[in-house]
Amino acid sequence: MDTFRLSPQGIDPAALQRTLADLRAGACVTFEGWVRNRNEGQPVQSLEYEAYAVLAEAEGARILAEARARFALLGAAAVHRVGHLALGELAVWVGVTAEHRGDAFDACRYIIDEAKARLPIWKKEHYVDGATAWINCATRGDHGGAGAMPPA
Amino acid sequence: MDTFRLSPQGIDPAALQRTLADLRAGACVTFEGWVRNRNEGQPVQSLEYEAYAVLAEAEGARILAEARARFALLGAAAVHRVGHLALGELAVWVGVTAEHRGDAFDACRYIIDEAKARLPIWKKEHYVDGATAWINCATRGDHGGAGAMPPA
Amino acid sequence: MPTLDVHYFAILREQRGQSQEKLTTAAATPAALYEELRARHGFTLPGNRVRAAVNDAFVEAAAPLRDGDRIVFIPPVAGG
Amino acid sequence: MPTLDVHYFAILREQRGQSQEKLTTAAATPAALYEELRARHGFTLPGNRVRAAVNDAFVEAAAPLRDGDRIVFIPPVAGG
Repeated sequence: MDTFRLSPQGIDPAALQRTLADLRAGACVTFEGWVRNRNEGQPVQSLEYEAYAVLAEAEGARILAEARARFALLGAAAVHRVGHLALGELAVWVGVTAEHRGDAFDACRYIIDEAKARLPIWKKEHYVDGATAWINCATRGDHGGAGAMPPA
Repeated sequence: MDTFRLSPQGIDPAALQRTLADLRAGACVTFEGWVRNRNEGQPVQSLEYEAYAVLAEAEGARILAEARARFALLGAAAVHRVGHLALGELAVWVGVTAEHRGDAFDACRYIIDEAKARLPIWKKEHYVDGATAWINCATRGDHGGAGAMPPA
Repeated sequence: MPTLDVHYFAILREQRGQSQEKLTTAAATPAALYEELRARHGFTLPGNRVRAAVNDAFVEAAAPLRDGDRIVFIPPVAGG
Repeated sequence: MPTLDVHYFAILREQRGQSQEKLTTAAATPAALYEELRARHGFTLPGNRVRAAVNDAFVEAAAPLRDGDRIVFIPPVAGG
């Protein structure tokens, strides 16, 4: 069945993909998010992910269930790393199978888009110059979304 | 650099994906086409792929170059099996990397859509009841495309 | 006044200097409690960029708070 | 009349019973040659569903044929 997991250890994409094996499936689409060496022009040295685990896992399971309701899927799985990651490491893996490739592409993209927008997971970038930043938490501008708390 | 290959042997997706490793990449999207056990309601036992190799490889390279021109990619690779394949086997693998996931998804889909439409590769299905069929070569209906030869 | 179990993550955890505290408050909603805590601890994020979860479920900013609730303030997320 | 090196794949190869033949023809274009071969070998695919490649490049149905050309008839493809 569909699974969403957080993982403090390195992700093994081949093992995850094997769990999706299904003789009815004609298409398997995977997304991998990798730690890259630069973000918005700044050289990055490493990343930290912190998760509110209970809610992230519940919300991740909801996202997979939504994907299954919207698209003709045969299987879906996703794993998100937590902890300190080096450049090039796999931060998030999403895989889906379907009879046809259109559903597989659309569902894979839906899952990663929703995961990035909704999972209570935070990313701290460590820069080559020693500085750090929690991504999206700068306080210039105002990007409150649905459910955000208006000024009291 | 970008590569398109035909392979008479089993495809190793992990090895292919390793060739795309790039510290600038934030996203890697892969598509796998698997031999499924049923097509349009008929139970399938195995598949044969036959390719016009020289032209398929040239056209495959063109498709990768088009994807690179249309999307902000860092890398792209694709391999298509030829020969006799069993159920569940990997028939085609496409992988792309990009800084951002939108380009990776769009390019991966572009490559597989164009590959299916343009590569001179043919698929013969072997059914459980012993019958066989070259896919898309039934002669009912009339689906001539660009470049097809009109009746003399 | 209700006693709440408050949890912090990420930038809020760092600015608070701890990940959890129990406190008794007159605040009746997550929005009111966040403003109280923001004034006390100097959180840089305005309330309109923070969400709340009560007992491990997302809630509206004006949801009621009850004695014993576990409340988590959720800075802007950045998974993936 | 030009002598051509004709190659067949997939359903055309099976219906022809071989993958290659040399032949001398009055046909001046791929379309005309396909109709000639279709009549001779009973190919089931109509010409409007077959494409042609000459010397390993796709060509139009009305392209000229020259002595020594290698021509391949391409049934509807089905990769992936």
